[in-house]
Amino acid sequence: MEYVIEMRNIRKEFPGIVANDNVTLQVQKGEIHALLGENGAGKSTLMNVLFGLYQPEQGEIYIKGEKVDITDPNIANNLGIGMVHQHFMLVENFTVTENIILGREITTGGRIDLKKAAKEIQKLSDQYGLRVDPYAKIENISVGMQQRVEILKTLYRGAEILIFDEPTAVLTPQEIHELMEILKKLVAEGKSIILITHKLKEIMEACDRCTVIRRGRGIGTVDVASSSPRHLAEMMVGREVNFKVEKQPAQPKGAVLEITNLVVEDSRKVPVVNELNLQVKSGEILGIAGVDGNGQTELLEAITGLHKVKSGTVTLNGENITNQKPRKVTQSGLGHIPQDRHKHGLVLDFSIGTNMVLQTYYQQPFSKHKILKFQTIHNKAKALIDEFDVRTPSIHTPARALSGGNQQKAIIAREVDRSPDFLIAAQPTRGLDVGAIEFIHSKLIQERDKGKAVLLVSFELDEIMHVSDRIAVIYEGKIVAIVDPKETTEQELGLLMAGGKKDKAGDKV
Amino acid sequence: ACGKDDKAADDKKFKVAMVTDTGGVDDKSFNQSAWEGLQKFGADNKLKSGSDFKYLQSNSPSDYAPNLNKLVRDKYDIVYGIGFLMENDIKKVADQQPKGKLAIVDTVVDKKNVASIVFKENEGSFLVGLIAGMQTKSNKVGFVGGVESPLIKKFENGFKAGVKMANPKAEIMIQYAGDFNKAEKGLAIANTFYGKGADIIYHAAGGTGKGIFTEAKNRAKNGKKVWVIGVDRDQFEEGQPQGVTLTSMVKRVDIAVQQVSKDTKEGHFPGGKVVEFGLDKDAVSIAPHKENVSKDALAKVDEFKKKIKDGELKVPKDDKEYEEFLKTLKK
Amino acid sequence: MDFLQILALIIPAAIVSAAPIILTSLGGVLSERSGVVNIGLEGLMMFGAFIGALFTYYGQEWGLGAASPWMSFVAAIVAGAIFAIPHAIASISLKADQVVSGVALNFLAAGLSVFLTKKIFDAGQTPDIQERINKGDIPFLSKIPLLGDWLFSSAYVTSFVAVALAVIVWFVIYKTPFGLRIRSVGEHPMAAETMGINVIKTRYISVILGGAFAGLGGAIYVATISGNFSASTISGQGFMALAAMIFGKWHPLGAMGAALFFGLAQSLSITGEQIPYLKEIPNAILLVLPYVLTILALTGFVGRADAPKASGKPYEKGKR
Amino acid sequence: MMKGRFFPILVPVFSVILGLIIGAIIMLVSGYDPIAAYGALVTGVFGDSYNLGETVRTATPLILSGLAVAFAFRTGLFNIGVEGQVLVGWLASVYVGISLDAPMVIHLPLAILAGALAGAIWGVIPGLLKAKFKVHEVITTIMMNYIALYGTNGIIRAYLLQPGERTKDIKSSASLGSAFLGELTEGSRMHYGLIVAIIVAVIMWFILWKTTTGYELRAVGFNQHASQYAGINVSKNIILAMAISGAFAGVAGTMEGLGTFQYMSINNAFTGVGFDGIAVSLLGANGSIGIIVAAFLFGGLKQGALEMSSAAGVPTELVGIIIALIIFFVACSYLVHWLTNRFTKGGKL
Ligand SMILES: Nc1ncnc2c1ncn2[C@@H]1O[C@H](COP(=O)(O)OP(=O)(O)OP(=O)(O)O)[C@@H](O)[C@H]1O
Ligand SMILES: Nc1ncnc2c1ncn2[C@@H]1O[C@H](COP(=O)(O)OP(=O)(O)OP(=O)(O)O)[C@@H](O)[C@H]1O
Ligand SMILES: [Mg+2]
Ligand SMILES: [Mg+2]
Repeated sequence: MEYVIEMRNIRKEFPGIVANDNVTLQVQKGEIHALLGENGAGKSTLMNVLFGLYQPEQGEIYIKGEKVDITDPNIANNLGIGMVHQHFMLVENFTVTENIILGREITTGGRIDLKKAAKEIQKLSDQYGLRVDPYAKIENISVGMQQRVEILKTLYRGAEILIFDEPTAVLTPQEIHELMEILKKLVAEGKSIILITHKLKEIMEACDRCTVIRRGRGIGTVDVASSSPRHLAEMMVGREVNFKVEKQPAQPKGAVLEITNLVVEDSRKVPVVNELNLQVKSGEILGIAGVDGNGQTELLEAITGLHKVKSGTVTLNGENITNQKPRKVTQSGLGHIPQDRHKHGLVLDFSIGTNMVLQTYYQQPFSKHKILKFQTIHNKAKALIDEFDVRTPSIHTPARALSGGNQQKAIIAREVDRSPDFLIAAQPTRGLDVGAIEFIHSKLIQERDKGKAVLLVSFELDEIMHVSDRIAVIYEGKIVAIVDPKETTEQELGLLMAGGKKDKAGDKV
Repeated sequence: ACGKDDKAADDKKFKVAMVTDTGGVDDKSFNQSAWEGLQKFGADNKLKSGSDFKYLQSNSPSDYAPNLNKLVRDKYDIVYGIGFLMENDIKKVADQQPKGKLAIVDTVVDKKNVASIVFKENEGSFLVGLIAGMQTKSNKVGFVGGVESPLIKKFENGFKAGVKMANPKAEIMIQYAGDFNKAEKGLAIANTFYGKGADIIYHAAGGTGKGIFTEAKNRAKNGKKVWVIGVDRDQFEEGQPQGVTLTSMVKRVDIAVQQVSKDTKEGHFPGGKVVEFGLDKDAVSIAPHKENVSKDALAKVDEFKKKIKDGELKVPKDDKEYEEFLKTLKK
Repeated sequence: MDFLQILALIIPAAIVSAAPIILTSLGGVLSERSGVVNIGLEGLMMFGAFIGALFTYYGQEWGLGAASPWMSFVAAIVAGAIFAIPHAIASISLKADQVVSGVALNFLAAGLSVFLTKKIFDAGQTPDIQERINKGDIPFLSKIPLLGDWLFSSAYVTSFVAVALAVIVWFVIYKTPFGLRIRSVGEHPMAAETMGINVIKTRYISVILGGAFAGLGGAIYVATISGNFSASTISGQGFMALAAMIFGKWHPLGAMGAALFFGLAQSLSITGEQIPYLKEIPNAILLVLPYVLTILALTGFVGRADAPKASGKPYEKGKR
Repeated sequence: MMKGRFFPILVPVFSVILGLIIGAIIMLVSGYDPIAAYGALVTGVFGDSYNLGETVRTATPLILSGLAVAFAFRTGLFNIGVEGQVLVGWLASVYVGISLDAPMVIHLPLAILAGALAGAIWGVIPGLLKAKFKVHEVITTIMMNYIALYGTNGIIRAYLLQPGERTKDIKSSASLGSAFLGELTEGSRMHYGLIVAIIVAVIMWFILWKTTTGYELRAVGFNQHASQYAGINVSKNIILAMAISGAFAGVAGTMEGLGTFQYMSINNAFTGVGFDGIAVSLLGANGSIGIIVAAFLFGGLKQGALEMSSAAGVPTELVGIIIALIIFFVACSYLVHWLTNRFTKGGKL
């Protein structure tokens, strides 16, 4: 049988690690082929080899039976391979059109013909149902649209084989649903797809076959139809995985956080949080469900002091913290696992040990009379790294060199260890593998059981449903409903999140 | 060993050296002139360049002291510091090396082992001022200085006095660029002066003056008759090919250096004295290229040269003297 | 002097002194737009000035006459381009810190150009060049009332060359595929690479082109203003060009505007001494005026400017 | 692991050697005798105690200007304004040195502090504009340089002028100079400023690496968003960083005012101390010890160059070329990395 892609015995090394060790991947024409593995298993590496960004030390690649040598992405493009990268490859201050035509510009008389290009893009986007605004700048459009731009980029280049590296990690449920439809449409047109995802549900729903990698080695390929999530997870991790979040019923007490009539404006003076009221009680996990762009980010920033409040009040432990400086808010008993771990969570160029005291370096015992006590800091960092199983060669390793999962664990360690009365967890498991997710969920529940209040913001409905004790639905800057997860279905929740209007699938430009 | 050295000293050659400021020996200004004097002296006395007579260039003001020190310790019989900027360093070295003989140009250092060489730039500037006053058609002339200092003030006031002497009605524009090395400023100032109707500009502005020549040449090329008066050396070449150099005020540092070296060699080192060089010694004068200067103006120059030499006329060198000069003029 | 007269004095002078800065800042724009910071503009300009003086001199010797400065421009463009290569190699291929490499370039230019001058002419400066670019009235345009006097009378052709080049660079950067690629490489090289663009090559071309522009800027300074080359001919103009580039927000026309602004502020301060009333202001205050005005302009209405995102960062294939 | 430990030293040493070799080649090609030239260079530095003293004197302000650039770099700022900060520091220290009457224990520290304060103010202005108006510090510091140059000249001319286009000499109670050091070095202008410079180097190391302030400054330099998240006041730290950097530069100015010259003259051009500081700081890898070593290398080369041109007739510009080459090679440490990697990996990459 001829495969549209066949990667045989690929080996790729990085200094000190073998990322791919004798991996074989065979993709049939017209199928959606899943690639599954833990964080750091080598999935992205394998795909980057296929796309010509990395050169393998060993192994061969065949496209439609012909042996090829993909030394740079140009060759991959010419072979009809397109890739939607895990971290988007978009130039932020370019327009959608400019991003798509980059490298294959349409010109009239030496000058880029944006009109003509936009027309062509419109045609493609109509054909596949990939709605984009050709003249919008990337920095102004939603993540979902950015992803559609990425897909259009590959289609514009006439790709027959599309690689999606964790496309759903950053999408809302609605957007994921749309994406799956698009994938199906693409294979119906005869294209072949490789899909990397940590979400077994998606694999079960959309994929035909699945190849599993563990620690750089190929474990095997299975027919999805004849497999189960449990089986896939076991193949991936090498042990049994517990899917059900184990937790006792919550025993909520008094309100720790109280928000009344909160109004927050964005930079254009539009109120994005509008007369919002909310309470989080000690001993409960309150989940916030909502489509991206309904004021979640601004709400969290307003609570934490990173964004100015227009009106209304926020009280924490009875103390008014409205428009207080972040430091003051933190001292009042707030812990914050930020949504963007690279932007807010870590100073990537500091060592991981140093990052462990980012919130406490100025307090005793980590410093005294403004002098840092390194011995204490190191001991603390070591203890946390052990307790939270952060995989790092040493506490002196720059945070940058850790994998995303381990970076996330480090942040959680830091925030949880301070034992704040109120903990914000924003997208805490985005992009993490099932093992890591399991760990983080259990930590959140542990905090709850200690009597802390936890506010969980997530686009993963699964996560919201399983971890929260109560769910608040946010829509257009307001809490529109508070529901009990045990008495609600995902469908009902989805409806509430959409504000009752179905066409509102997160497409704010 | 000492005795031997002393004995050898008699038939040993007389050695001279100088320290330039940051301009270097080819600054087309006083460093170059001084070095030419030293070279002439060397040739006259059959000295070897680079050992018997030489110069050291300073890359920054902090190099003056080590350079002077080095030369004195290398037993040069007289060491010149070129420019008033070295005043303090000369003092210091003179104190440290009481046996060394030093000389400074353009300022006065009151030390027994330092000879001070000064010029009467005001007298030379007076002469070119006369020419400017006579030859201006618009009755407007300009003076551009580099960085303001008493030294440059001598140029300014001598020039102004000359102009007023020859042409009491003439208007004189004055501007200091604040820089000796910003040609674009010179160009902009010249543009302003010529634009306001001046037809002759005298400059004492070093590299900034380059811009003045550039502007003058441009105007000349477009058929406007404008002039520049050069400074320090004959700047006839700078005015070519359009020939915009009217004349130059030449300051003969070379003559001074030769003179002082010769005196020193003959045992008359003018230590502790101020040696003044003016019209009398032909150390300041107008340049040899005279083709652009009118006969009348030349006659006037000769007339006043004599008056100054005879002491009949005292040329002002600072603002106060100039004020007084103007009063005498009115009478 | 009335106001119009003052303008007629200030504006042409501003344009004259702006031309070298415009060109050099365009060089900066090209280089930094591709993601390579260039502190070495001063050095590139200096080397261009040296080559400009040298080749005009030889042009005269070889009997090229009035063509000599133009030939020197070509030579300076080539020399600037070549002189930018070490910076390109260091900061693109060898992943050097771009600021360090630029600083080294400045030292190298200062040392080498004067060293070579001494070697060739046995003097610290080149001879004065006879053949210059000369001011002249631009036919027809100089007849326009007011504007003709301000902009097109007794103006240097090279000033218009500079302005024209600014427009061309703008067109290239914003309207052509090549420009799109330069910008993409300066913003997100990894993205560009996945689109099949050769990041390394694009950056080399941009840096080398940038060197060519700065070299031309230096040569034009010699041909239109200083008339020869010495160690002090280029003293700070390259840094002003760097400032103009940032002031202009890395935009070719912005950089041009900033350079003209500097020129205007400079000539205002110079002419100011000859204007009644302003005359009374102490000289020192007029001298610092251009720089104070620049800071005020930046604070008042220019404000934030973001450098191309990837500028200053060496690109390593496959690095995250 | 040996490679790892010695690498930071390996690169500069390698670079200096390479720079000198290429310098020699240039000399050979252009007809100079490199052996004589380098001989003279060495004599110019170590030949006698006078030269040695002058080398130390040249290096002293460079240590401080290097530290000033480095401090800003460490906090994510590029301070090209050291030159101007040196000038205002110089003037302020001289002013205090002239106008005050006090015993040395008070007068000298006060004069140095005045210089530091003036430099700090000169640094704060760009810092403030950056923090409040997001104006790029590179432009403002360039502009501030010119304002300092013409401004200090204007102030001297208007208020402090003495014959010789300069201020009065400072009183001996404010002087860093010393008869003892002078005698020791045959009358060189070496002064006690070296001690000040070393103290400042220690201070910089201490602030950056041992204090919570340093932690904040570095965090802001690397990631403003994360710093804000952690409750660090970003604006305050940008301003503080520029203030400290400017203060270091101001102290570099006091080395000229209270040490080398003991007065300030009207400057026709920039001193170069600030621009050289950029190179020194980069050469010294922005670290205290590295900067001290680099300043001595720099000072030695500059001082030795005088002798090189005097004794061997080689233009001093050649030293500029060698310095440039050394900086280039240091910048290209990747090359050295690559070579050693290749070597240890047996040619496989
Ligand atoms: N640029 C790189 N430099 C060094 N090592 C790398 C690099 N990229 C990947 N690796 C190594 O290769 C291994 C595989 O990484 P890869 O990104 O392929 O994992 P992954 O399976 O995509 O993980 P995830 O699910 O988190 O995306 C990592 O554990 C890492 O050690
Ligand atoms: N620059 C680098 N140098 C060395 N190792 C690196 C580098 N970048 C990444 N790695 C390695 O790559 C591995 C995986 O990194 P990667 O960023 O793919 O993790 P991830 O879990 O996919 O995170 P994310 O969720 O951010 O995608 C890590 O184990 C890390 O050690
Ligand atoms: Mg991955
Ligand atoms: Mg990942």
